[in-house]
Amino acid sequence: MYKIAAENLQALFQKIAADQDLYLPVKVSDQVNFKAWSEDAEVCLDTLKTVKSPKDAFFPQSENLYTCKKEEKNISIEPQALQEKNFVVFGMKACDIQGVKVLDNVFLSDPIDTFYAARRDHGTIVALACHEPEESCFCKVFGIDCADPVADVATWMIEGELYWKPLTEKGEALTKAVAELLNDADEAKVEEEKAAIRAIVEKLPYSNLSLEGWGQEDYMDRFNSPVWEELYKPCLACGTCTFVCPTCQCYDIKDYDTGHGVQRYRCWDSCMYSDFTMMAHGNNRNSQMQRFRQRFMHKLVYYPVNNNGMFSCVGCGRCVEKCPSSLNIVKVIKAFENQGGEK
Amino acid sequence: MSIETNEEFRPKIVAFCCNWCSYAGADLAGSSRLSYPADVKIIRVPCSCRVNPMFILRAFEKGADGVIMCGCHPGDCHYSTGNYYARRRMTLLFSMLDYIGVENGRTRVEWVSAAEGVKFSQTMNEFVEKIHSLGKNVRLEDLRCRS
Amino acid sequence: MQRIGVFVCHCGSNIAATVDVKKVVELAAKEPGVVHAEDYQYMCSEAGQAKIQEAIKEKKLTGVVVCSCSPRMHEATFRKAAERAGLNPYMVEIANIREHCSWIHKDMEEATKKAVILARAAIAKVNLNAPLQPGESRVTKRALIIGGGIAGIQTALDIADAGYEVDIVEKTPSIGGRMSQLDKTFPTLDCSACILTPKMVEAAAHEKINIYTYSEVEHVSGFVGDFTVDIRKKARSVNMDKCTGCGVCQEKCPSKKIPNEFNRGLNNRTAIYTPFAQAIPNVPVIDRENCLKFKTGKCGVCSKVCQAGAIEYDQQDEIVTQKYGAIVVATGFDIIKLDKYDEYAYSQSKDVITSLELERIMNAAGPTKGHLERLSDGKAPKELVFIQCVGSRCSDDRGKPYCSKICCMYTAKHAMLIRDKYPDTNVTVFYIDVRTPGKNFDEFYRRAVEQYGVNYIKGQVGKVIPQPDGSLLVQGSDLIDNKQILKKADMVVLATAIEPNPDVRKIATMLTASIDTNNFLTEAHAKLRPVESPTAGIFLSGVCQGPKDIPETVAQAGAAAVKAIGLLAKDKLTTNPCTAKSDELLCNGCSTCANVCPYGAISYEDKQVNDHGIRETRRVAVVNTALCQGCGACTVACPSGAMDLQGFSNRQIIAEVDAICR
Amino acid sequence: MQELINRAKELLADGTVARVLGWKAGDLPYNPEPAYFETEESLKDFVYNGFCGANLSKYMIEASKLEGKTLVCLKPCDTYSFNQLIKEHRVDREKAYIIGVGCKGKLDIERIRKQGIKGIESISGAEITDEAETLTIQTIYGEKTCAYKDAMLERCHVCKGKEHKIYDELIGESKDTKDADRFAEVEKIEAMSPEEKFAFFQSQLSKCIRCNACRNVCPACSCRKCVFDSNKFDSAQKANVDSFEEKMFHIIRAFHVAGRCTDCGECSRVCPQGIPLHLFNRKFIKDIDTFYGEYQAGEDSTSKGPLTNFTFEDVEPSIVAERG
Amino acid sequence: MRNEHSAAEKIKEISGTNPLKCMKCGKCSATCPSFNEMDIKPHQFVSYVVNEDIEALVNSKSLWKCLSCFACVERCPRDVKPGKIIDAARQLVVREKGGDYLKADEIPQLLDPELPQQLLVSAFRRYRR
Repeated sequence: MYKIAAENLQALFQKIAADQDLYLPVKVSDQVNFKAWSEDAEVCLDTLKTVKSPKDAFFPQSENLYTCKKEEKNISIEPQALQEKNFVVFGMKACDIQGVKVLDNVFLSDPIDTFYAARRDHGTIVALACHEPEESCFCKVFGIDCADPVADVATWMIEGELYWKPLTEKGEALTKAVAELLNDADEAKVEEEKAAIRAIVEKLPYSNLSLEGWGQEDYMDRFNSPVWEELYKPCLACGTCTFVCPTCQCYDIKDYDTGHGVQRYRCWDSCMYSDFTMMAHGNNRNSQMQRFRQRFMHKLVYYPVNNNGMFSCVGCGRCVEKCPSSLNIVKVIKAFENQGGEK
Repeated sequence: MSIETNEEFRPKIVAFCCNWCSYAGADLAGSSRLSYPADVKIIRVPCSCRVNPMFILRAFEKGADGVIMCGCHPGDCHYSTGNYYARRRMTLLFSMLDYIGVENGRTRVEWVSAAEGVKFSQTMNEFVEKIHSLGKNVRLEDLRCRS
Repeated sequence: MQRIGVFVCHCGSNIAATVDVKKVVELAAKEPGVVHAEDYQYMCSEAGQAKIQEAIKEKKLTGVVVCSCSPRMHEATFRKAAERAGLNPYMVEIANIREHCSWIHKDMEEATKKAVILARAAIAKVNLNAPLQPGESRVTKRALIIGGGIAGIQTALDIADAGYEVDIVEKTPSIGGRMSQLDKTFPTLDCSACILTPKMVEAAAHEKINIYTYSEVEHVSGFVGDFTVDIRKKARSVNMDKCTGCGVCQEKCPSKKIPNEFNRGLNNRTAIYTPFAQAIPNVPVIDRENCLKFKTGKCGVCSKVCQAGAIEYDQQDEIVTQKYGAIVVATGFDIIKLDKYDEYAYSQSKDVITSLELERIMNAAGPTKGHLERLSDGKAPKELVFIQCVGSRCSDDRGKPYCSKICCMYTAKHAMLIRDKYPDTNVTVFYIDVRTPGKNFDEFYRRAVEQYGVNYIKGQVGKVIPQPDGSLLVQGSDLIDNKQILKKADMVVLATAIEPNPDVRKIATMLTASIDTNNFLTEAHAKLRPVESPTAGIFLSGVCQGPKDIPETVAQAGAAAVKAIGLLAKDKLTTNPCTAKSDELLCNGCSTCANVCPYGAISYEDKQVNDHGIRETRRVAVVNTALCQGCGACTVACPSGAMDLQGFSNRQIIAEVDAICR
Repeated sequence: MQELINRAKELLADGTVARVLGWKAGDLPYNPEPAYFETEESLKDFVYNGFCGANLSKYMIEASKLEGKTLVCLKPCDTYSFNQLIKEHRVDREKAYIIGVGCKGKLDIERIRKQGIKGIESISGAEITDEAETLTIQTIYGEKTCAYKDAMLERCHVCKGKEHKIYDELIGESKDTKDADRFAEVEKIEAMSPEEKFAFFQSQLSKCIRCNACRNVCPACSCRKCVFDSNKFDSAQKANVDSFEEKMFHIIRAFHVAGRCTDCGECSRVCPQGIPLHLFNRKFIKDIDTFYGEYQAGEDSTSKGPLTNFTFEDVEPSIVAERG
Repeated sequence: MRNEHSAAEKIKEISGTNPLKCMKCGKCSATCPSFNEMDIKPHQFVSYVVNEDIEALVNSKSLWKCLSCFACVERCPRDVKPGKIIDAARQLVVREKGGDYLKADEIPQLLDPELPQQLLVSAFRRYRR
């Protein structure tokens, strides 16, 4: 266990950024999101939730897959280079780290997504414990301990000092690289902090949400439930929930005509959008109710069924805060809770 | 150095011309051998009111350095009222582009009648000169188009 | 994917001298969709068109791009050629590499580069073209003539003689127009009224011709073959059927001090009046602005003296709505106002007059009963000066940049008539050039000099100064003698520039016919279609299109009539297929498009739609393709992009933009 | 609020309306959601408080297709949107029973959070009947207070007024909340140099995540299929490339609603990245006012919009360059 | 020796006129008050410029006979402005004389209170650089 005073963090970031890219919560025009660090960046480590989750670091909202160059009537293909440079994501929260694990199940199982895999290989995650969890948080429901995040390095911000604990080889390597800035520390303060955090988590309104009836194979009753018909109605069909979510992994592949050829890129898609999974024959979900249901059935049923019970929601609460219509996954879970015996 | 690059800079300029007045005006400039820089490329539209602001943004996105729209003089529209609508649309669009920090010289509307070959050529010469002074459009171009 | 053929025209050396035609062929061939590319000396020639047709058949082309002159020149030619080879004509696009390229650029490399880009844009467009089918519309077999001067009368007679109904709308109380004000005509010196009156009578008597005098066109809607026109018949206050034309009312009318328009205000008329003796119809009107009955409610003399009981003070303006297949504009001209030409002292001296005023003075029915006299003191002038080009050929904002064309000849006429009738009156003409192209015109002018001794001085007058003794001092220059001339004159006549009737602007707007910067109506083609407006179904007769003398006006009137007859002879017209089209699945039914449509071509229907499985009744826009003229205003107004313009679709234009910016 | 519920029950009971469109209490103090109530019993969850900011006019597009009348609760500013939707034939006046509800300014939870208030357990002072000038907020981290005004949505500070432009009946009092100039922010930007303007919008728009919330919530963006969703146009993009895309999207969107936007402020309210999207719309409104005379979209349901209208004397586009 | 071509160009530049627009109507000469004292008449000015015979023009009597009344400028129907042309020719001469014309800072000490103010202004206008 090491520690570093908050006033030395700038030096720490400089040190890290000297030979790799560094992503961390930065405030731009009043909003905090994970961004590449620069000398003049306004770093905000005390922000609990960045607007977007940091999944961009591994699975960017838009990324090029390859470029076709057109010369006369010939077409040549230039593949996109994979991530080669090491990078550090600093300040990820436990829920978001769990989000990356959800993505891992999708992108690192066969067939492996090489773009994602390359980023995972080259990325080091420095986690930050949640000092003051908020009412929209419900990570506890998914067995996540925001007081003790598990990543390459775990850190705690306690009374103006960042406590630093490497947990993996990557973490050790990073620690070594910045060793000159770190001082040794004992764990007592950290344990105190953990206990304090856990005590707050207990008090959070959503912490005792029940997942009973979700994540089960026989889901047709739930699929066919009339509850969806009522639930979806306020939904505006925007993609806010999807794009702020740390686990949503759907993407669309599109071509952009650059005038000299075509860039094939992929970009996040949202199951809330009317052209989601649009195919030549049409769309297999052609009402907003169906698309709405898809989102939650996927997160709470299909995904856990296929991934040993791991839910594809991590309780970060971003959708709770950001939905323009104040809809969210908690309301969905509760709606079925109120349905009583129904699965 | 900067002078050198300036000399090399050949702007891409899109001119939307209505079929009845300004395209004919451009034809007249041609038959009167009134030259203007080859950087200007004309797209024929039936009326200035056919020009969707989206076309103009599209041109900038794809790397145009200037976009000019020509139509019949107010009162002379072949379709009576088309250029009046176009005038309002373009006024608002240009104002918006100015508002978001795009140099306002990159867009222009000029009313050119079928008899105004001289005006057409003069306008194009002026416009190209203006674009030269502004240099390359970097604020609206989609960087992907450079690759 | 289309199979496109690209045909690059040399246009002799018009294109080939500045554009490397072979290079354009080579590079165009590499564009996507292009399966054939060739060049030829003259694509518009029989042989050139044959090449296109051959390629269409052999290479199974689905699209054609011709790189040549302006589409305004030969688009129709190439489309017809393609159609003959079995290709939909709307699959042909033109890249204008002559007017927009070879003619304006000097550098071969630069011009070639641009030509390639223009070709590329046209190819990109054709890639998205779709075959279009023109629709059909009915032709109403009736023509409207706006203006009842010699041009309008002649056109009306010619159309009526061909068997079609014709209506003439004339603003003033009588037909006859400017020609009725003239005394004699050049170069024959025959009496204007003597040749015009029979025409007026013939028109009035013609069973196919209906004349609306004292009437104006109020509103025009519709399109070629099917115009609907509202005509305002202004209240004449005299019953046309009852009036016998006896003229007693005019004799007895107490309001006698109203400037007589027909005599250019040189004398007065009464409030109830016919403009001139031979007026048709010979029915007076009451000028309500000056009539005591209307101004004060008292009087009513005319009603009392009218034996026929024709006076109707309570007449109202009447709107007549009529359908027409063709409209001929014959609105004629007026002379310009001289308030910007103070140097000629027109406003200061009564003895400085315009040529048109001289016509009235010389006319036996005019204010001086045909005697040449000074308006100031009634004395016969001994020294007369004519000044040419007053307001014509001026590039400043005081006058008109064009030559008024008729002044040289009528001045020679005036000079000759005066010298003939008053041999002791000296006549001097200051001129810049004497322009006499026309049959027997130069001979006529030479007669004035050689037989009648008119003194022609090459040089312009700079100033006319009224003298205390009532004479006029004319300061001019004699460019041949290189002298400045000071000449005393008793009367000065100004050859004042003519301009289109000021009402033409309003009328052109109603007709959506274009006019040039001088307010002359624009022809569809300066050389090849001189009597048609670019707006289909609108024809031009007389001076409204450009300065003309009487024979030319009559000739053009006949030509306009023939064009109108050609249209009226058809039962149906094919319509422009480049019309707006609404995608009913995208349409919101918001009416925004209908709000901007100048033709009222968009209506709304509740329609059963199947939107990817969702069946519902929606309010959607429907375009009447017969009314739609294809301006595209609706396409931009439409927020959802449901409205698109066939032949100039969003995607086509965007493809052109992309191709140019590439 | 009780008056509202009682009236809704009456109208449901006597068959005047088939359903009620209002707000349903959320599971946190600040997240009521738009909801339909079809029975008197279900109205127990009905709520109308300071957090009911959502403009329900847009929901009436769908509700107009349903059998029977829908009782809809509209705040004064929402009625402008409703008028505009009538003008565009997107809602059916006959299908709506409009209760104009009073408004004393709507609250923005983001503004409360910006003041460092977190772990919210309860909020008092947000009820519509409360006369409180201050919100009292119980949090896990202790009790906090916040002036009502400081928690208000931006749009309420430039409120168009207390008057409902269309309604069948009115319930509740409204309060003047306007304390700022509607165009002050726009003018501030107009005064910037091109470089500053560009930097400002670049910084704001770089946050855009293309979630389309602004578009989907917008009552003027009522197209069945947006041009940005249609493959018919090459504008269909979901990319987030931080160059031109977002600018293009927002300019075109603002242009599409220009002359139709009532300045209801929903776009700015819902933007997850806090982009002041109203600055685009308000710029157009300001321009329209200066160039073509004052115009308020939604003031009535019949007048011609400024972009479907013209005068011969309209200013030329060169005015933009001339005024510098 | 003056370069005749560049002198002609200079006259066009200073006068801001295009002599090619002249249609030789003679209206300028018609009322010129100095006509009889001029060897080259106003309507001939343009041809000297067009023909680039500036030497003859600047050596003519007319150069100093023009009163700058601008009647010709006002009345010219073609916007050619012979008065401006001759004024420009005059300026050409004045400028070429180099040092022997007044400098602005020498003027105050030369001022005669009797001198009409208008004359001064007109002199400045005519002979300013």
